Amino acid sequence: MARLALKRLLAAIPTLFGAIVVVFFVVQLIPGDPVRVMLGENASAAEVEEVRTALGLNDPLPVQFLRFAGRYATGDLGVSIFSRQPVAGEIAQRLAPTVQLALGGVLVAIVLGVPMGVLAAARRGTLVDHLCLGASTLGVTVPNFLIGILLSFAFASKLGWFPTLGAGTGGFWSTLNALVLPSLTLGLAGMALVARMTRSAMIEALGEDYVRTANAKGLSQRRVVYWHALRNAAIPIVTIVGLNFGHLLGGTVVVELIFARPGLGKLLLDALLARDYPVVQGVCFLIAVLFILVNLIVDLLQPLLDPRVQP
Amino acid sequence: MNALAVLRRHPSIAIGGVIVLVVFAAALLAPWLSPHDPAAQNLVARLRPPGTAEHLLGTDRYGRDVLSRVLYGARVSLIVGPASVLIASILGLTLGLAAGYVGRKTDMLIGRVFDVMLAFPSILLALAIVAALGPSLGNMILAIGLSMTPTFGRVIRSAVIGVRARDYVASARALGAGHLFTIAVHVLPNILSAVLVVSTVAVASAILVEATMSFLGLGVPPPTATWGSMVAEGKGMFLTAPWIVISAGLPITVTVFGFSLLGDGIRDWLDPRSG
Amino acid sequence: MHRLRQTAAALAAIVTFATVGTAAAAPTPGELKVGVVADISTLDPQLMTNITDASVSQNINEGLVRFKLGNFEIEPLLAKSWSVSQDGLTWTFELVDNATFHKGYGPLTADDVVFTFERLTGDALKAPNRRLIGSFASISATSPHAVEIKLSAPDPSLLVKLAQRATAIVSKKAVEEKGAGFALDPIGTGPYQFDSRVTGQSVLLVKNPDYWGTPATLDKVTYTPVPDSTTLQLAFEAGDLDMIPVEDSVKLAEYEANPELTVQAVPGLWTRFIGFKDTVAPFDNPKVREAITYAIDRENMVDNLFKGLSTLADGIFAPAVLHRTPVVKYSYDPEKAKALLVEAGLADGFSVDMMVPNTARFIDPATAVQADLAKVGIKINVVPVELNTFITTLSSEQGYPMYLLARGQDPTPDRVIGLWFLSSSIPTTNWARISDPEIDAWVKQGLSTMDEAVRADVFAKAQEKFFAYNGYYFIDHENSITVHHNWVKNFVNDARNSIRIDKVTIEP
Amino acid sequence: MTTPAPLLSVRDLTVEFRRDRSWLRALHGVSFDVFEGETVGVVGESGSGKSVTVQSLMGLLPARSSRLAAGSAVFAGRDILRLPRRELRRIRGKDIAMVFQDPMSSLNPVFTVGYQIAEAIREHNPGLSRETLRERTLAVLSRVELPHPAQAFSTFPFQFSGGMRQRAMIAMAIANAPRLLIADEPTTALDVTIQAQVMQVLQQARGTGSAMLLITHDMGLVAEATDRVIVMYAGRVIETGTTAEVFAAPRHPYTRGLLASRPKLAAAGGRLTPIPGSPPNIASLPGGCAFHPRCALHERHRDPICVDTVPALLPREGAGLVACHLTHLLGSAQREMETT
Repeated sequence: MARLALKRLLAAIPTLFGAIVVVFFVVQLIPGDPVRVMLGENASAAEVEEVRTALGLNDPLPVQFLRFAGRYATGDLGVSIFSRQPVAGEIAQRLAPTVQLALGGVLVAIVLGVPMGVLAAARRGTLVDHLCLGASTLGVTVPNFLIGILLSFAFASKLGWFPTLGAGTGGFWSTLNALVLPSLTLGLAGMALVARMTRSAMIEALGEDYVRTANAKGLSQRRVVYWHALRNAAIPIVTIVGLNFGHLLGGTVVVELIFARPGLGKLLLDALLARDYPVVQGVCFLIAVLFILVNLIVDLLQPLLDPRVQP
Repeated sequence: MNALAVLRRHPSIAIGGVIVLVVFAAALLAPWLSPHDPAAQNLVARLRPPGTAEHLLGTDRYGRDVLSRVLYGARVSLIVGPASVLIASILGLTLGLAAGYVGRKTDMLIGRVFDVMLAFPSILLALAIVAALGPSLGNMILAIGLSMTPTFGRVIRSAVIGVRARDYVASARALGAGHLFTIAVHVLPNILSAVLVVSTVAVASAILVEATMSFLGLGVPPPTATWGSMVAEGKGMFLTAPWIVISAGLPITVTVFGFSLLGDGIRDWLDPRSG
Repeated sequence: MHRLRQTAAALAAIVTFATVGTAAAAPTPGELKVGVVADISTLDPQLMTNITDASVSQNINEGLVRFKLGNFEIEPLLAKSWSVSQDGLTWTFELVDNATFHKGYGPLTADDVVFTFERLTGDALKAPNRRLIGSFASISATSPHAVEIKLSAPDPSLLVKLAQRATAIVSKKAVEEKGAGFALDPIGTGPYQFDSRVTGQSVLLVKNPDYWGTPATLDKVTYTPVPDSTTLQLAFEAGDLDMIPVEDSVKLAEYEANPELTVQAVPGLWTRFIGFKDTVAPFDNPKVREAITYAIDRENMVDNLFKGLSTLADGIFAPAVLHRTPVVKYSYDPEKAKALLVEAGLADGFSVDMMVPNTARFIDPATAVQADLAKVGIKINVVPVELNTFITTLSSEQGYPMYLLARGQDPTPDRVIGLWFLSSSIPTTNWARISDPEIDAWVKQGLSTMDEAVRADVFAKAQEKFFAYNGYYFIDHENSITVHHNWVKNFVNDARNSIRIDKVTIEP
Repeated sequence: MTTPAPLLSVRDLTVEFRRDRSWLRALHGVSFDVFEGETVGVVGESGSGKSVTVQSLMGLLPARSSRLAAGSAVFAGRDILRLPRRELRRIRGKDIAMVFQDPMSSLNPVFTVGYQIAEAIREHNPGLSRETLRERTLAVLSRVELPHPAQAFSTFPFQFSGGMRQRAMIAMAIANAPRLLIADEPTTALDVTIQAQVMQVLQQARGTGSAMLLITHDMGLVAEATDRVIVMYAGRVIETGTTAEVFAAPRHPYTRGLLASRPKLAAAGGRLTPIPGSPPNIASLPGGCAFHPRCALHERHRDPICVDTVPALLPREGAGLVACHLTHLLGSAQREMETT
């Protein structure tokens, strides 16, 4: 197992390096100057140039890149041009809410998606099947910011069951409480994907001979479907959820905006709009690491789920 | 099996098809169907609620007729969706085919490229393109197309690997068929169903991405009416003028629902086993 | 069916335990909850550039002087009195002798003042607003509670500069001890002291128990950033926030009609305008610029689209700016506009791109202008550009032939008039490329004399002539608007939307 | 001595499958008995309804696309076709157990062999401790002569060969000492050398007293392993009898054709004599006796009765039954076949 993890990590280094290099240059390509934004429309050219030189932004690009690569090699993500705080600190404070949200979203997607998929597969072709498919498709068709507004409007503002904003005041319960609506918003789209994936995987599994054997052994319907069949269907489901984790991260930007949650998505968006290069590079670096970690986890899960796959 | 029988056996093709056709019709006939010029402003008649004969779906913050804008909005969504999917499928097809068919080094290389693109949040990629080239319909399509390419590429790559392992491909090669011939005759038709399914779902998500981009303020420039920008504009005043968001959000949902049903139906029809 | 019952039970569980979490959002006496549009990025006064940081920091770090509550007259603060030499080059400030820094960082002394100003201009900090006190020659502590500033040239707006955020006094001991950490654990002499911050969630200030001045009227102040306007409104209406800014005319009308809420709108230090690059066709022809001024129905736009959000611009500078004259007059006459276009040889109009930052604040007026100009044959396509790209390109040599923007101003015109009117500021901040020796002379004179009467006269002439060029079409001054629940007492809004909470109390 | 009551007696079993809107009949009133300790072979080409018969007995047919049109199956005094699901489950895997055709896919790939067998035991013997379960599983594994049972307990199906997996399936089936063991083409998917071993294990492992129903299209297997045989064609039983009788003197042209199509050692090099045509599609069954289009007798005699009336199952010489209008015209088995 460890050997596989090591092998995968080594293979991931080029991807990581590729991602950082791409990010460094793409951000520079976008016109706009962070110092000009910082000083606003009333700053004279001289003022802007002075601060740019002080921050080293006027050095030739290759020099800036070498300094950037050198710093990353030692694990130093640099300092934000705006807040002058170390980027690693800014990210660390926002990492927890985003990861909580992402996990919440995945949880919702699985808790709602899997049963729906199983139900649709078990009653394939009936009204229940079409209903489940229809409902799950709804998850992917309604824009998530619309779902977010409606949920926040109904459950938070009007009914007051949940806080209208923020990521909770620190305690476990209040954090969880503040996670419900955002996770639902993020999870609904994921639910559609998981439901459809579960349905087709389950249909395939239920058609297999070992299901007939399980029935012939006299096992209960629930045990046959939820244990023998689902256990096999879990293999493709886990892979799909893993693959789409990156896509899910994209969704957090919008959800964090609607529920005023601090998060990587919002930090990245603001940093990009303000051209705060170090922060953009830092966040992208972290997202790439998260992406690689998730892929690694999916790969490590494979042998556990499917004995035929030897590490 | 004649067309009617196909529709009867696969109702989702029928329903999905009808929805998509209706939306296409609305887009096509927009000039004749819409009561007002979608860009005509009337600041005095600003934010009128729906239900009046003059403005069936009410007016927006500039006093423009919401119904007309929804009809014209269909045009953009029906251009953005398929066009960006076209880009994604062409790029995805070439890269996916190369990776899946050639295998070994190319597969590794292209696999890495996909990884980097997937590791790169698609929002950032789209943002970079729009910020660099300016927000126009074309750039929006390019941005969405590029951000969906890795997904297409991956699906096609796995489909190609699946097909390539089949005996009929090996036998074709054994009979001396060239690579291009084998790909064209044997590989392509068999991965078509996978491409088709991904495309219909991708059209659905492309329309949503356009809406999200507009929501984040990077959408198609005014006064062009797009469903996404209408929802984005209306969202800020959701509490006082919910009809704007709903009249634009509903068509997005219906269209995307139509495309998904169509995709499901076609996949069931083409590849019953996976249904 | 069995499965459905299971999922229903799970959902019910989530909902029930959720209700435990939320207390009814009633106000808590002594605690003010302020909604703001963006999270703070730093609380180090010398590094600050945005409004949110400033509104929090003003309660923590104090300057030598400050503006009176609700207007821009100067009143003493850490400097109890001051005097300036005949030639206007030497200022001496007498400091209060009982001010102490928070959290036991000792008394305020002249050394702290000197340290603060040297820190602002020093190279180590690379402070963005370092040129604010560009006119300083030297600063020294003449006694433990007295400071002398020598200028290289007379600076009529020095006191206004000393009331800004960048010149707020910090504790030398605290800065040297905390280094970069100071920015998120500021130490000042203000009525409130920094308590804690949860990134993107809240900044909490608590009452400074041993404040040297009149004690703070609240125990706790929480600033909560809510970037999404709908969420901000939802939170406010649910009572989770006591006070929020208002940017939407429909919401404004709703809040004004609500007896339980109080709206305070004050013309802000902003002017929104359409700008032309006068050195490029067709805008190099004054008749074309003049034609445009007749073709735009400003009243309709401000009365309807921005009802209550802004006041018609009657001057280049906002009403609250010193020596500002009401020079802006337009009349809406589309026929005259068409006639002028004919005279300019553009009988059948023309089409042009208008660049606009991609936020509603600028897209709204642009869309309205687009419709008005279309009626006289001028076809505008509005090109929203991401803000950063917009400002960088606008202030470059290339610039934009036509664009829409707003200019922020200070209580005194000095800084902005120099950037806007002087030919030496082309192209970075003199976007219309107006180069007029007479205007240059008037402005330079106004900036260098201490005689306010002379300054008023020359600035008036400069504004008069500058307006006549029609390099800009001035639309409105956006109001600084805040709405709060009635349980928030004696809050006073001001033109800079600085959210002063000097006398605020909560009485549910 | 009075003949003992049959362990299983199936009467007029009629099953229909749904295709789109219409229902197609797959079994047309199948009746037969199985006695304690007896091995009964059920023979017929694929599509003759052999598997459908046994699967409907076990209630394994897809619920929504198949239905029991008529008939009963009394097993140990109860009609198992009309038992509620919960009751039927108590019998499945305990009193009646099945071994399926393809061992490669009949075991769940993600669970170990030992686990799947133990599961079968635990299902019908709740409350057994883990050790007892393990012991009984190991015992049953050794009865099917699987090498190193302890090791086999924790190996996964894909690590076994086809033969070993079929042995595991047999072990699972006999784990609860069923009174009736149904083997649905147990050797078809295996190569010849393994087939003999598996059959030998099947015979020996099932122990005395329990009955076996062996479904196959391998006449050789029927000859060696069964006491009685039932021949099915197009969803009907067309001939039954003791294996010896039927093999010696088949009274139905189809049975005769089946026996004739077997390769015989003696006549090495001779051409095989296949039955012309192919089994009918249940959607378009020929009228009367479903075999008539391929029947040599009908070919010669052209008697209309074969075309318009379904032959009833009547006693034949010896102890069996036969359903053929012209059985009396059938000469002695050997001579008749050589000439046609």
